Amino acid sequence: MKFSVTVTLKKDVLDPQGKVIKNTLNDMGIKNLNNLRQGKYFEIEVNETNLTLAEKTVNEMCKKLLVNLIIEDYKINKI
Amino acid sequence: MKFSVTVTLKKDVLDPQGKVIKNTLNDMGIKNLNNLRQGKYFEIEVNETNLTLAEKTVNEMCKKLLVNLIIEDYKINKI
Amino acid sequence: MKITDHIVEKHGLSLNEYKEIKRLLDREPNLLELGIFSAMWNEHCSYKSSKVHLKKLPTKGKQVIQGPGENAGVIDIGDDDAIVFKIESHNHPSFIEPYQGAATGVGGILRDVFTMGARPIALLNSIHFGSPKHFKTKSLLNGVVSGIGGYGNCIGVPTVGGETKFNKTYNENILVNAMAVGHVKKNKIFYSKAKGINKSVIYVGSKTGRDGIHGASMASAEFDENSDEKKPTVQVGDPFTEKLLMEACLELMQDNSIISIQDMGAAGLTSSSVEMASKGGLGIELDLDKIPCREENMTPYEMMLSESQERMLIILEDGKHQKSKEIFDKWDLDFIKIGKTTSTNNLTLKFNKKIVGEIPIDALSNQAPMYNREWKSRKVSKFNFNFKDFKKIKLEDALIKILTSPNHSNKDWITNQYDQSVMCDTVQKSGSDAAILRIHNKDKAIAVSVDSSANYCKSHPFSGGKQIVCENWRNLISVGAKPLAITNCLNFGNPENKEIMGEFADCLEGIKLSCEFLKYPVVSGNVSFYNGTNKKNIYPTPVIGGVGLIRKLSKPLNHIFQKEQSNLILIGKTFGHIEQSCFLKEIYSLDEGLPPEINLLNEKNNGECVLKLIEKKLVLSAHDVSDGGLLIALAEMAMSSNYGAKIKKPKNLTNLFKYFFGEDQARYILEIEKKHCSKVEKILKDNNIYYENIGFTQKEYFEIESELKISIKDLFKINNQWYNNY
Amino acid sequence: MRSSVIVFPGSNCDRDIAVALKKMQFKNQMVWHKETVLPKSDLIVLPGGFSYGDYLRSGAIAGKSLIIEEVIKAAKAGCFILGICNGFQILTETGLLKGTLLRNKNLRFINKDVQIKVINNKTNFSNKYKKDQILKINIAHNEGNYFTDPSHLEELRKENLIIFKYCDVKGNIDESSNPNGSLENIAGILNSNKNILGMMPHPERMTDEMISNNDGINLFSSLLN
Ligand SMILES: Nc1ncnc2c1ncn2[C@@H]1O[C@H](COP(=O)(O)OP(=O)(O)O)[C@@H](O)[C@H]1O
Ligand SMILES: [Mg+2]
Repeated sequence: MKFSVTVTLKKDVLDPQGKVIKNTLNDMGIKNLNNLRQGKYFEIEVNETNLTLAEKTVNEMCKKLLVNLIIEDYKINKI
Repeated sequence: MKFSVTVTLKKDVLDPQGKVIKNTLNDMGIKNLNNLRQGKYFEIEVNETNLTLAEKTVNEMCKKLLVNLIIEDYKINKI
Repeated sequence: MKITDHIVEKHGLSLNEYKEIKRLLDREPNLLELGIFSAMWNEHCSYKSSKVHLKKLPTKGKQVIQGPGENAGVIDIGDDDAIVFKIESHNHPSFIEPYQGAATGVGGILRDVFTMGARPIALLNSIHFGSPKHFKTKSLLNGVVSGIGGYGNCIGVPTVGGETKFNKTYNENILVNAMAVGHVKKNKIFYSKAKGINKSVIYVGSKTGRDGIHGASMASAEFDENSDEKKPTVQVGDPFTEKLLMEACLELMQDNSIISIQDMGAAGLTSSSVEMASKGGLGIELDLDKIPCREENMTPYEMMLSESQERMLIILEDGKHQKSKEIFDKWDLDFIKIGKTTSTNNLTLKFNKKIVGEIPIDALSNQAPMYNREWKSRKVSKFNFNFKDFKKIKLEDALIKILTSPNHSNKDWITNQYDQSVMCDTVQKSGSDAAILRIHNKDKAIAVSVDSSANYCKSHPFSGGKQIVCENWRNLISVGAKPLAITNCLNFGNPENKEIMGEFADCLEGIKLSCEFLKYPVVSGNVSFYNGTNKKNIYPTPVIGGVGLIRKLSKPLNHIFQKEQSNLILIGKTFGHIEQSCFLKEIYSLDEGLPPEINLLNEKNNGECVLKLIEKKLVLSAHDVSDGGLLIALAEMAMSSNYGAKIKKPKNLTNLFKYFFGEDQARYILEIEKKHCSKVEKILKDNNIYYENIGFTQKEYFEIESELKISIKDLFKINNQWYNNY
Repeated sequence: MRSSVIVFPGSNCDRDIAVALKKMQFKNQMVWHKETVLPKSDLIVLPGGFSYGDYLRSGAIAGKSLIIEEVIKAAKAGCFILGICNGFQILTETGLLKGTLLRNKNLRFINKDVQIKVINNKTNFSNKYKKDQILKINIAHNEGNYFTDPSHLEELRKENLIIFKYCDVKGNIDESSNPNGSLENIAGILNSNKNILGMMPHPERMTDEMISNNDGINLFSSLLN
């Protein structure tokens, strides 16, 4: 079973990377850009046919390693 | 209008990060993990009400800066 | 599959070469075998167009432990210490994907050095970009610099020097040359020559993926509009795995388990196994089912031609498997027996229990084609310029214009992205004529520098070739090191073009002469042909990387003024050679005429005498005079220090601009404490050295008598603008 | 004093710190990350480098290694812990120090000598320095941009837990003397118990006049004090 995980910085956490990318895009002449934040993305394949169990495993991975819960939020999607 | 962009490494391109993360999760005792690949994620807000135009702008950003088309693929989603 | 002419050409082989393959095999090759031939016979691996010329280079000397032909050259620096070093190009991959291309270039050259048992202690690079105005240049610069830094910083080897040039000749073909330097104990050097029959062939490092298949052929093919098609061959570097591989290999090298070892560079498993067998006069048999693969369903063809990075091949002594494997287990790396040495003199490939390919090793190596390509020397371009025009500009304006130009701006923007201090032995970082690295736990040091002069080499390849060796030599002398040996990376256009081949032959002739005269042998190197697009070739750009020795390190010497009121002595004669100068290029956009003449006798005398003065501790600071002439050299010394200088105008001056911007060779500026002047002058006279007292250092201002006066703070600001505003 | 330097795969300043500790007469041991017992130590150092290639987040994966459990135990028992550069990042990932280190504001790796000011010299790591002393020290990192939440920042200020701040040659602490975008120019912080120090600059690189200067020496001699 395959899942995607998106990890984003919490709202009040500074995103230096997003900021610089946004400025660069502006400098490159792209208009209308209001805001840009960068995050991480994972594609995870688990060997498990039961959706609940599979999701539980992915959730465990996020909590234990993939996500720094102090500064990041995350979302899991089946794909 | 708000979009998400997910950027993933093309098939067959080495993903050193994904490899190390996967090994670490295995070592931490997480079973059933078949595969893990890391990518990038962006949340982009454009000041544009026309969907086609908005999407066109985001696409331009991807091609010009966000994505390294030589080794990466990308997907745009409205959110 | 039937091999058609089309398939042969797709593999970068000529139909004649294919005929030769059939003759050597006495049959038609299958596709796997054709792929292996194409990898081994391409320019990158076989040096087929360059070999005849390379043979002329001097490669011997009592300091040389290993000359060209191994993974890297090795020189003796006294006691039980040796230095291993080499430079290599990664031009085409870096143009396609600058970050990964440059990063894997660094990774590759590091492997060449630690394969020989040496711990890498320094990285350098020579990077050449197109015009800053060209639309690709900025992102290429960004990508290459962060790729070089990304790899070196992560692995923890300091990047301490290099050169960065811009010239429109590289608009469609940048140059990225990386040099690595390592330290090894003389009795612990490892070579690639296989020995013994039935010995285990061990694969270590990363798994094999579909990266860079046909990368080696790509590096030897000209770019054209279709080069987009070749894109998926880009390799991704993994410096973390390389760090593990390096530590694991160095750990295994502590005892005597390894018979021979070779990294998998261009043409991966193919070239590494063939080279080991060929040097040992043996055969090698590989069981491809055992190759650790990253992707599913990889074919023998893909496995043999993959250029996945961070892999090595080892021939292991009997009875050492278990203990050696434990080391690689500790570092979480694959360690797998994939074959054995044989007495057949063939490369034998098995897959699914069947022999899928079998080629005589000799056919792949010694029988590879060698061409004495036609060449002709370039006609020298005429120089017409009306020197009266000089009157229209001011010395100060010219100085400022040069110091704000991309090629002469301060490079901190680049070097601050490289960890220069890790390993805690960097005595002199980049920014000076040469970097200085202390040998760990000793009080001796080596100096390293890389140099090139594409403009000189373009206008007169022979003089240009002579000049770069001398300039490199001077850079080492200027920090008080005795130059020992060089490595070279020869970046040229299409060798099938007579004039390009002429540039190559003439440059090499020049390099040879200087190396011979200065007793400065070549111990390693790399040739990169086919740099160009659509028949437009780059300027010939040989790059020289030199290593020198500082026997007893005390206070390091550099080009920074140390005191006020010390005397400035110019060593060497100033004739005012202005053709091909940076002055004419930057101010008048002229690049005609001849480069300065090299007088090897003066070069040697001046250099050796300067070194003597430095070793006697009579010199406060020193700088060689090169690109930009006397005025730029003086300004560089002032800008980086807290002192300025006051310079006299020469008495019998023919032309102010020629004097201050002329690029006559074999010159140095020395800062000498007043009390030492008479002693220094006596030594100079005793050694028949031409010199001039040109002025003295002073507080705050950089001054040329009745011509210009600028505060050093302003000079510094001027010189630091360009990169930050680009 | 007995010290232990933890070596992770990808650590690359481990030898450098070992050399400095030896020079300062520490009895030092190198400890591989897969070990499960820690030799008796008065000081544990998490060295600089790129543990696990800095993949995922710098310090994150090292923060999960076997030996870390032991480091946490020792820390709770009052042992001195020094995290330099990547070591600082590991400390924040394990929660031994609060806050996090984000990408440098210019998104580039930065290696250069900078100035830092000793803000608190009444600690076991800084008692040999003068208050407000300005040190010249080398930094080399991609992620040194210290960030934390307002309440923790308040705690850092109140409890005097900020030990070093980036400044200029004259000692001015402002945006132009902030190399990486750190909150309030923070270069190094302590935990509330003051036995754990995390800092981005490399004191071990400043213990040899031939190479640089001696500004890092007093950090080690403070510990011996
Ligand atoms: N890409 C680079 N990487 C590291 N150091 C560099 C690079 N480019 C230039 N430098 C450093 O900048 C200084 C000036 O370079 P250059 O003008 O080529 O010196 P020189 O004329 O003495 O050879 C040298 O110390 C050199 O090492
Ligand atoms: Mg020089």
